[in-house]
Amino acid sequence: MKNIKVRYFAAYREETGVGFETITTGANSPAELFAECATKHEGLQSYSAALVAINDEMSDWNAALSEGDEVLFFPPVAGG
Amino acid sequence: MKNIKVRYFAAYREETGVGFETITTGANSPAELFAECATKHEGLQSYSAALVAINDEMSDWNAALSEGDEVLFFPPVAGG
Amino acid sequence: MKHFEITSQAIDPDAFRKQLLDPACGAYVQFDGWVRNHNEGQSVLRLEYEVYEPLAVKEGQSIIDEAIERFGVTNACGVHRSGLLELSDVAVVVGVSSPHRDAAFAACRYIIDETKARLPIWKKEYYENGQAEWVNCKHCGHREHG
Amino acid sequence: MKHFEITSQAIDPDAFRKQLLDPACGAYVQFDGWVRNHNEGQSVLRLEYEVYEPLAVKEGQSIIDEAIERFGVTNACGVHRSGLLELSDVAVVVGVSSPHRDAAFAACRYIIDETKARLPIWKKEYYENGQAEWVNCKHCGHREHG
Repeated sequence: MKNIKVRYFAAYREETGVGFETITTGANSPAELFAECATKHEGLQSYSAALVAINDEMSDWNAALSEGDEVLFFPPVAGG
Repeated sequence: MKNIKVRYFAAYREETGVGFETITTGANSPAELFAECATKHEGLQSYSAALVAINDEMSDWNAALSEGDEVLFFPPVAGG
Repeated sequence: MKHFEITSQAIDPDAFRKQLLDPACGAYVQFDGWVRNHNEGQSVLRLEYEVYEPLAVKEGQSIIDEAIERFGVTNACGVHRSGLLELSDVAVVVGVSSPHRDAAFAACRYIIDETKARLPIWKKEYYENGQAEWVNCKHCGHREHG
Repeated sequence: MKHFEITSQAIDPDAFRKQLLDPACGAYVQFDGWVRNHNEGQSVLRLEYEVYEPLAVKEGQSIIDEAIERFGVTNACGVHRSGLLELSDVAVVVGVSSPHRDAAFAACRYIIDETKARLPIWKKEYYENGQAEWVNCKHCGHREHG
């Protein structure tokens, strides 16, 4: 189990009702972590078209997570 | 024979040494008139890529000329 | 010169433009994004940009660098607002100077397109009917809106 | 609003831009043509625009009308200098506002391209070596230059 800091932005922050939380998790990737967060926060939907960053670097949904990482969940940006 | 006012611009004005002249001519079109002016002013070259206007309207080189018309010879514009 | 900035203050497009003046450049292209009074049939009263600034600045700078390299332009800059904006406020400005206009147009277009697609910036619109919505959420499977 | 003007006075791009502000428009694209310090390998010190104003204004207005009709933009304007200009002076400005940026970019590009191709405006460059030349005459068969 790892301690991971999670930050939610914009629509995700409003849907979860929190901007920041620390989670103790067995998730190995942002994708697994997002799925776990979605079971906890029912407003959180699929992450398709969303972006993820780890420790202020844009990341892949299947990247590895390490103890103490900060994971940023970005809903799709406004575009046009 | 018709009396035609002729105006030269930019390079044409410098090449002919005049900005304006009145010509009594048998020319039936701006093309014929330009050829006549080129025999008079040796600096005046081919009108390919040049533009012509009659009485402040853009014109075709083969348009008809009438007594008293003012013909404007425009060298090629600066472009790019 | 900072090439890409996020600001919570009103953007001055004229001051922005002046920092790009260059006697080696014959062409300057600027794009302004203005707050528009309508979107998808709704009357918009104002809007709010939420920006995650550390990554927005980093990614904005990457986009500027890409444009300079790809199109060979001389100078390029961008600035994007955060916070609450009113109608006709300037939301974003991109400027590019270059010896010739082909490259300046292409680079300016590239920067604004990439900026809108890649920066962690979210827009919430406030409507005349009292509702508010995170724009584009409707296209990504979210049913709930603030 | 006059849509196309010729002026012998310095152009103020910011005042120009403000006349195009419109709360229905989310996009604004502006092109500035600046006096560049070089051309085809020569150092340029200053330049002079000769303009035949009656036709330049008429043709400029036609180009603006064409762009509005063809691209469906909301507002478009252009202004071009006449007379003597120094390095970095603004020679021409074109601005287009529109609900969306696709049309604004396309219309702005169209207007500046057509302006440079169709308006009776001639540019004389003054070089560091003391010579002066009507630009582009070399491409049209003239051997003599002022």
